[in-house]
Amino acid sequence: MNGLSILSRGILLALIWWLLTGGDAASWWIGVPAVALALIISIALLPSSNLVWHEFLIFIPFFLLRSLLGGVDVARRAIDPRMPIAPTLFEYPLRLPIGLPQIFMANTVSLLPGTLSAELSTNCLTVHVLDCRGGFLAELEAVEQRVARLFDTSLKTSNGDE
Amino acid sequence: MSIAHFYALVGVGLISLGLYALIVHAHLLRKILAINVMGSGIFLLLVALAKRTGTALPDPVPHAMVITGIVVAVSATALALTLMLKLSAQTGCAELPDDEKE
Amino acid sequence: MTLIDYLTVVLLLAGAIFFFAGTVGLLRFPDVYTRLHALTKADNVGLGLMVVALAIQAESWAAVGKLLLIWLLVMLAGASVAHLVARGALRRGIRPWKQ
Amino acid sequence: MQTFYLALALFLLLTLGAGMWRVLRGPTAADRMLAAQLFGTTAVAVLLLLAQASGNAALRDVALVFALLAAVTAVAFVQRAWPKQKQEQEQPQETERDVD
Amino acid sequence: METVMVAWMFDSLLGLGLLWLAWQSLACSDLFKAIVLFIAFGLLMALAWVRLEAPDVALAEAAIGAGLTGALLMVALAQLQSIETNGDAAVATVKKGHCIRPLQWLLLIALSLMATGLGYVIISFPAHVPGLSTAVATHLEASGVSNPVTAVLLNFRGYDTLLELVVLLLALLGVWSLGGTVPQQTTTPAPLVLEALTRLLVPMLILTAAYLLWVGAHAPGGAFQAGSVLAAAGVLLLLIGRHPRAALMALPLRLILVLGPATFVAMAVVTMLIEGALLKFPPEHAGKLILLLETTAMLSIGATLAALFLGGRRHTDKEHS
Repeated sequence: MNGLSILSRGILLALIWWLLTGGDAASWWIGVPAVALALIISIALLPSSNLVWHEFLIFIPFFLLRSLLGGVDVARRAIDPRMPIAPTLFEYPLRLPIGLPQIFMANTVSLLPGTLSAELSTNCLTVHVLDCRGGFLAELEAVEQRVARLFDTSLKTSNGDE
Repeated sequence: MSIAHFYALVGVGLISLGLYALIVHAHLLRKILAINVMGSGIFLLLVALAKRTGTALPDPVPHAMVITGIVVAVSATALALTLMLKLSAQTGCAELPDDEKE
Repeated sequence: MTLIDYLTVVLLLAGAIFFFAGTVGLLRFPDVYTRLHALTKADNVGLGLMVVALAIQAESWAAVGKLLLIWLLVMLAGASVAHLVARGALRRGIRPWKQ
Repeated sequence: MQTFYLALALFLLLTLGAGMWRVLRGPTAADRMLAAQLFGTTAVAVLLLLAQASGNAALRDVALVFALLAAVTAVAFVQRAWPKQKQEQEQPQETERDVD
Repeated sequence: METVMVAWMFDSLLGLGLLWLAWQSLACSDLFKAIVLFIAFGLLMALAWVRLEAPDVALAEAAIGAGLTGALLMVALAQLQSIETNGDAAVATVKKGHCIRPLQWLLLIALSLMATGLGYVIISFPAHVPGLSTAVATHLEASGVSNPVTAVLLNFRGYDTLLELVVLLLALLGVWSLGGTVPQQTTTPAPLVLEALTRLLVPMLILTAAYLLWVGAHAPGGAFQAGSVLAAAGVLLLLIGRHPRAALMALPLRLILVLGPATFVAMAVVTMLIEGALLKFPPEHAGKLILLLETTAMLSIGATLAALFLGGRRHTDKEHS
């Protein structure tokens, strides 16, 4: 883990401390040791990942919009008297590198319209799809692209569609 | 009736429910739940009665007692669960032996 | 009531509708997987709208940040728990409902 | 405004009550657990509303603790308490009745 | 006026919901269902504390009720079921309630008499009593903190808290003396998503615990709440199969466990010698001394609760392997 990513993680934790305490300057007597301890534990627990921070600025609005649509979509189906759902299981071959990118993808997918990740095994994400008639595959591919950019990796080309 | 009285009555209800279940049920896990419900009822009674200060802040002394009470209750529950598991591992049954039948 | 207040009211009501829809889905949907869809997504959006509604009323930036942090944590926990429950259900051979 | 916040909190409490039906009904252990999850999220929303209604910022901390620990019970369930391949076969019957 | 009415509706629904959940939890046939209902009951209790203007209590209930209680009960039930399936169905015959019908009715009558009596006493209580709140308010200045609940816990009635810490320790000793040795772990690896969740949450839980410790001096929070949040971090780590090594379990854990009570006792002795009274702090140093006490108490409470969770698991793990 390099110095820069430790520093940025430390800043993030310090920012959270600031949020929690409402910016009280006197709180840093406890805040500094607490942030340091949390940082040490977090380094021990969580391996470094090359997150591209500025990509978040693009990812967040995309994610918020899609998850809002996800909520609208499922709410509509739940309230509609006919309950238009046609669920199916779908095995999506992941092209992201193993580790945090895949986990991030699995968690993101669960909040997007009509998809719920149900199993994450090596390079394969089993997705429960609420309505198999929709274009969920294009959605999954789009998310994968964006997650790849977020983690500064390229998708493996073994599937031939890159 | 004020809100304090209302919650205090709910507390009494919980105590009675818990006590009844504690006596009636044979299964030990259920007895442990029942004791916890009773405890919650007593805590509710204490905190509700502490609110009768009018407009001022509620009486902090019962609050402090209840906070420690909650933590002590959970550790007592852990001990009781261990005892239950120990008993059922030895007798194959998570119930107390019935005196009348034996 | 100022314009901000109206906005808060609208967003809060919208949030409440999503919570309602989530519960309807929990009650109506046919199997555990579809219910997970309803609960995770609808409640997440419902809470999100409420957080935004309350954030524009908040007294300081730190309070706004704390509200957003709460939402983020619920989102993380919700998505993870949904995955874990769906995974467990698959592994235990609970078959997804098909029409 | 205060009345409105409280009324919304009341409404959320009512949806919680409706969600209890799923806990009682099941049919699988996972369904019951889901309702507990619903309780967690909704309680966070209720706490935030109460915090706004009473002007007591400390209630946000309660909501924060709820949000942080919402997953612990579910994790305990998934990792430890979920019976492995026990007859959770009531599923098809229940679904047939629930459709249409 | 409307606000009061809506508040009353909220409170009635909450109160009745609490009673209903407790009743269902204690009466339903399925034990797992009973536990889920009990967890829901705990979550609603936290809302009741909020309505009763007891946010300190709500924090403690949220930390314990949402995290520890549920995990403890679920794990215990799973172990119980594995014992029962291993040890044949000889149990199934004695499942019925062991109380004879007429006695049950007698009990019901006695309990309703008790409840009516208690209810009558409560109704006849005066609506406004200052209690000890004025006494606390007048001495709050000298306590070293501005949150009255923390002042009561750590200063005015510090001896209570001291004994409470000892009780926690005794409970753990009880569990340990029943539990046997630390087992060899043979758990399957945790799902990746769960690993990631835990790794993200644990630093957050540590920060939050520290925050609750700090904020307890002037707003709701304090050592008990912070300790419970810390314990939740420990429980999460234990649930994904991250066990402390046996070497680490022995001495350092024991030191942390006694750190809180030991500091308290030391402080009690010192104040007795200097100030002439048990846990009577000089006002000018009270704030710092309370912070010291709270920090050690938090660590001990967190470690004790997490160890209680681990301790409950030991003996079945041993049986499994």
